[in-house]
Amino acid sequence: MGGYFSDIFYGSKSLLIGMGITFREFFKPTVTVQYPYQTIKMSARFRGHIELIADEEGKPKCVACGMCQRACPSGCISLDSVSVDIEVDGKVKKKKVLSKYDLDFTKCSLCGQCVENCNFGAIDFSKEYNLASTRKEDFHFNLLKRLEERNA
Amino acid sequence: MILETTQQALQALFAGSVPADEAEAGTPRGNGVLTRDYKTHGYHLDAQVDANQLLAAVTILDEGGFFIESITGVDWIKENQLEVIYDFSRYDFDACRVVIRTRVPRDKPVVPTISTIYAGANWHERETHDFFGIKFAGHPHLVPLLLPDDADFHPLLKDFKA
Amino acid sequence: MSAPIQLRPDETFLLNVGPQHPATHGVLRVKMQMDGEYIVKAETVLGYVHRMHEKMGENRTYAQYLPNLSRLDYLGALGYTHGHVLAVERAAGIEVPERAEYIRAITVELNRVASHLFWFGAFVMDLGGFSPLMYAIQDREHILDMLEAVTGARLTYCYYRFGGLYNDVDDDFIEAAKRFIPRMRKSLKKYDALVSGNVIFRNRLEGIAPVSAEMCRKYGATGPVARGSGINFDVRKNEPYSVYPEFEFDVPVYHECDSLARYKVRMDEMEQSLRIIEQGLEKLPDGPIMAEKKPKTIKLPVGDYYQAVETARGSFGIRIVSDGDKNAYRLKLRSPTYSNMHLFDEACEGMLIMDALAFMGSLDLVIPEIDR
Amino acid sequence: MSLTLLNVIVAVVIAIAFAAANAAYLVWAERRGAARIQRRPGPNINGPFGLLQPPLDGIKLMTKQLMIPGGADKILFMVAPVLAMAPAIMSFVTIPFSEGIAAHNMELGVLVIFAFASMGAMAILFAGWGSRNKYSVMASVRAVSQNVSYEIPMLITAITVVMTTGSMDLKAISMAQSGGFWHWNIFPSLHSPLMPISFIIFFICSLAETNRAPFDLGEAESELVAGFHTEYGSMGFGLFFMGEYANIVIGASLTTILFLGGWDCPFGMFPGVWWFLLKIYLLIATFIWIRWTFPRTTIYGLLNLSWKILIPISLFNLLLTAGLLKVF
Repeated sequence: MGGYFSDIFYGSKSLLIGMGITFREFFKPTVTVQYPYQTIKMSARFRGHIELIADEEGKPKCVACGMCQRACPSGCISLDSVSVDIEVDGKVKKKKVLSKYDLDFTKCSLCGQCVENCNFGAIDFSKEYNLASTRKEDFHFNLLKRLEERNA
Repeated sequence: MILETTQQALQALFAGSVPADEAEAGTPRGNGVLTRDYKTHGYHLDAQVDANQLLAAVTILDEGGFFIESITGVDWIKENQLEVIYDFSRYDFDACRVVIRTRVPRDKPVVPTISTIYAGANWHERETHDFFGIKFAGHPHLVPLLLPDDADFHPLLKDFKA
Repeated sequence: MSAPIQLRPDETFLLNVGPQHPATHGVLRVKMQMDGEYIVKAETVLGYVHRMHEKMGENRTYAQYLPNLSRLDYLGALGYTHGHVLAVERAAGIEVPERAEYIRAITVELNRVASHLFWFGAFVMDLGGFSPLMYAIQDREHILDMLEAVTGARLTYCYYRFGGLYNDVDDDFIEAAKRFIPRMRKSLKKYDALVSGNVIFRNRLEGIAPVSAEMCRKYGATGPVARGSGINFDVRKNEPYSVYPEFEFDVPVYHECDSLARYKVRMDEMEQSLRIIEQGLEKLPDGPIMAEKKPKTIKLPVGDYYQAVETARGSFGIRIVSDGDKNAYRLKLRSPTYSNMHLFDEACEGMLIMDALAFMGSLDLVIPEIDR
Repeated sequence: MSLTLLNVIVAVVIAIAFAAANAAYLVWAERRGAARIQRRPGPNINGPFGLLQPPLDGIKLMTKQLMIPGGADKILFMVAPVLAMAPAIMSFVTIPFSEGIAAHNMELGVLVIFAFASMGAMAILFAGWGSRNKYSVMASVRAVSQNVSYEIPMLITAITVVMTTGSMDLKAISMAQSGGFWHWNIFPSLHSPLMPISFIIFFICSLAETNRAPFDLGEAESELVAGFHTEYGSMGFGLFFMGEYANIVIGASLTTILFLGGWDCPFGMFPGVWWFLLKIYLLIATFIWIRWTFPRTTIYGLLNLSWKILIPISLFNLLLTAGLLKVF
């Protein structure tokens, strides 16, 4: 019989403790970010989709060696290059120039193998995260075009 | 301690013969018990048994208080064999991981079920059946588990083409 | 797929829990034969999110397989990638710098706390209490922020590399982690008062769904499920790997075997993980974070290799069978919840459906990890 | 005669409006309150403080198609939501909000409200059975057994109050407590020293009667999907929702009248409808607060609570009160 009443007593006490906690939480400030109206800054190492890095002249640093393409687990990078004649110190030299750099972001798992395997520091993660679309094509990025747009 | 007793018990199945390590011999190893270097391989005992010795070997481990980690298969297509690998381990601090393997011909892949000894083998065997088509004789419910119900293919076979 | 509903003479009926059901936390389906609210027989149907990660392991190089591991268990991804890198390093004989191992241990433990926090919230939500989930998510958010600043991702990390790490941690991370520990301890006290002590909560779990130690052994249950059944088994202690022998921590074990014991194990584990993080931050040595001697393309010697690690859900094992190529010949993932979930069919017989679903919650299921 | 009829019609219209407005804005209050407890803002986009959310939700519900599951019992399926809402509105008619504000005062007001309240169980049973869904049936059976077992202690405590007052007229019960909070029934008196416990029992029972957490076994969204209204969409669901909140208001009103002095001011002056509303909304706030704090009980925990704790204690209280009334 004593157990009966002590059960009721301790049970009710535990319920009141719980209510006390939620009561205190009620008066604490909110912790949420009102997303479309407020945004937070992405951390420096945030991995968005990859982006080509430009050299001082605004040309891509990329030499089209294809290391990133080979390293990618999902095969989402495809690049192409053309040979162009350029004049260096009065001599005409053939040089590989990047002509196409497409990223299929639908397949990308953001593992970072491409960035890690690039010996020229030519690609890096962007900080973009506002990517939403109902069409697949919106995630096929032409990175060369994006670089030009950024330069402009 | 448990390592030695288990090794002796398993060794008794082979009348004391010790097989050559396949990595050294360059050929598929024969049945028998090998001790492995834990540091590089991650397990202590490696016993290859014949399919009909399997239940005896697993019973030894059951009586030794081992728990079942997993069951899986490997398709050795060059040797035209399928291997079934059983992993066992222990809950106590006497760390001893035992691997039991058995090889069956590819065209007749049948091994006895151990779900009668370890109830937990049920799903593992179903999964291995899904992926390799290995039949576990006596299994109570050998229908696809992870693959669709109507799956008639075995994706982890080396000659599987999607 | 399932047989049409037929009312048996004994008047049981078939109840389809899942694939879309609020309590299964993912696409898991359990066919339950019910007698009123009592379960007569249950059969779990898996495979709704099966992606054949093991076949991918045969087609990708070891490095390319790294992102796959974090897709197994999206709540405690780092533990799984840790298993993979350890297995390859063990086989290839790569020596990992001490600093890298310390950072791995710290991040894995942070991830474990995050995973347990989310489980805690979701479990209480299974029992009908919604607010603890929100409190748990707030604390988890701090961990995710920290891990994001280091790894660049919030859930599906790809941070560890063979021989070390993708990048080093900075002082901000160490500061944030140091600030986090006392805050988390305070929160744990709050959870204790709000949930663990609550009479309704205890009545729902105490003595419910007993899983005996023998049953755990037969099914190969590991992790908190085994430890809630009185089995003192933690891969970090039983088969020490990484730098865990250097840390002082306890393995919480409860002998009640019920849902409450499994709950308590996880709550205590969070405290132990905080202890490990604390010690790790204190002892964190300077030095490189990448092995100096490391082949460009990793090819493992012929043989098969096994590595077990203790993830948030139990003992995760990875078996690599190598034929000397740069891809694995066979790669097997031993997922802990697969074995833990297997218990459910047998254990839930004769249980009320609401107890069974609470039991399911106490198993801490992550379906992609079961289905792989 | 015609004036009385008109009176009743006006009263019913006002009751419906009051119930609907209450349901709508209690949802808003509940969502805001829950959000604050969980440290989020809650609905705050539509209108100031999100105050336009309830009418917009209403429009959304009304414009949706009412789906009837194949093989469902159409009549039961359609009747159930109406049956959930109608008794709640009917009960409003008898509740005196103040000395002069009551649609139709009845001498047996307590009895009428309990009679209507037990119809709620029928609505849930109809909904569960009619939707041809196993989850719904299980939930409705649970909810009915819950309602039945909680009606008993609730009635017994109500009878205790009725005995001390000597009337079943809600207005008379309320009037008997006027003149300062020390006259309220919640405080122990010579005739019934266990009144505070009665109040708690009554409060718990009204939580259970309205199927609110932690007694929301009829809904049990993490086990039985959404319980008896799993298959309802559109305004069918809307009516259940309104019925639930109307029942909460009635539960709070009844608690206020029986135990908290009705429209009486705690200091014995200026009694009025505002005091009544303040009291019921405070009680409803407690309902909300409890809901967002506790997990759900089990069905056996719930029945144990009723049969092993609430009923014995309330019976003991009834006997004690009866004895003391006889002695003094």
